[in-house]
Amino acid sequence: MKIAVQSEAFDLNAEVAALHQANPKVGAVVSFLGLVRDINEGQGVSTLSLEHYPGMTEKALAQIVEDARQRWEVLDATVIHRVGALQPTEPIVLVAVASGHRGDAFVACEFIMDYLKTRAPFWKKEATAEGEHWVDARESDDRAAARWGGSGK
Amino acid sequence: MKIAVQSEAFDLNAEVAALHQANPKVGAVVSFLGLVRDINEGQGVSTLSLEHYPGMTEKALAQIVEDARQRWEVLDATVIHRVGALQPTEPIVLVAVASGHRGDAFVACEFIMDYLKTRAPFWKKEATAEGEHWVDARESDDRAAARWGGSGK
Amino acid sequence: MNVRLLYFARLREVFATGQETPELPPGIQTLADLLDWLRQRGGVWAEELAAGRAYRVAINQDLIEQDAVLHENDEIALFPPVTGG
Amino acid sequence: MNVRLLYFARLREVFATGQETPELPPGIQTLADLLDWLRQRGGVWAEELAAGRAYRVAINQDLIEQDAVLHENDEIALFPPVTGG
Repeated sequence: MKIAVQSEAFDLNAEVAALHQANPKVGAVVSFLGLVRDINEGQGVSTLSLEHYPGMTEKALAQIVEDARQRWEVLDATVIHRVGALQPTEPIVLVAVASGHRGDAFVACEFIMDYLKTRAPFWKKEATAEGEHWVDARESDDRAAARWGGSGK
Repeated sequence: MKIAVQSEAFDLNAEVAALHQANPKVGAVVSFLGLVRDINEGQGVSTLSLEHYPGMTEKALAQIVEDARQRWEVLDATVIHRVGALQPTEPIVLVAVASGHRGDAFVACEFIMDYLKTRAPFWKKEATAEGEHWVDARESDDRAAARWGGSGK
Repeated sequence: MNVRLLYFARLREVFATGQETPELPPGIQTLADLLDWLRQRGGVWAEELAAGRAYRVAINQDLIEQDAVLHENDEIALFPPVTGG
Repeated sequence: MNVRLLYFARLREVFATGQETPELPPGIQTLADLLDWLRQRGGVWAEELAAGRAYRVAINQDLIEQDAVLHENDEIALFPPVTGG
């Protein structure tokens, strides 16, 4: 299991290879890559700044991955979340799950993302030509997490 | 949309980057990587040979991707399936889906994989020290495809 | 009517051929007729295409789930359930 | 009792501080007591921590969903609903 919070970009090839190359029991790797969207629809370049709670972040992510392992066959998993300043089209987050079978890999990866969205202490601030603002949490993320049976808060 | 049937390996980084780098509306890319498992549990090295139906394969994959686009927000998608001889831990198939939101990317990627497993004309033959045999289709794959509402055959 | 028949994977091996382009007798109009005609060859043909055996049929590269009328120059493929991915 | 209070993101900005290490008055034993004590500061404290406002609490880096007894040297963090990923 690899959990990382970092400002640098990551190498998807290397991360996915690390999950399966040494383990011939891995039949499926499902990866989620989250990217900075240009939510201004071209009205000036926006920069996203990601703040986090050092220490708790890693602990929360490790707990989410452990929860996934309790529910499904997870042979290995990697979660990397970037912090600091990010531009549109840049990767923010990678969640990759290796399993023997695709069903487990898909569901565990989506579960980890849904919980990360509602339980991992990261906050986004957007800067545009008009100024800065903190991004609001979305009800849809609470609903996505709640369907797994947890509180999702 | 990119559909490819090839014997060569593919570059996950390049394929995923092609789905999102030029389009700032993409907020999520979900990728499925299918790998050759060592189903002999170490009892001699096995080689997998993949046969396909040239022409129909590409047509079937394109139709599956089109079906996914009709159901969910799919901004772009790539399906690459390898044929020929493959060793354990080698990638067989990549399905990657780009969307604005993660829910659509996850569900469309899984849908494409489930349909590929039951509708795209590929066949696996396994060679071990004991000889060769065609891999049997699995009931679980039919059930996985059937839950999307199609026949899955 | 002339059609092109293709066989893949295990069926290709068992039938010992990957394709043929038979001229079908006049009475053969549908896929069901064609399958009956192939079964009448006996041996592995009767065995592999027997009722209840798992095989798939594509006509002009589309999977076919029920009977269909055949047309001149159709490409008809018979193969085992697929196992890719 | 001495505790460490941390504030993140919008709350850090509104409270104009990222952390403090107050000595709590003797009557403050639970998280609910602590939040009341903070609200009594008035202004942005009363406003942001009012009933019905959306904020989250972590004690010693675990999210807390209900009241809890506090202990010496606890690390208590207040922050807005998270927006990572």
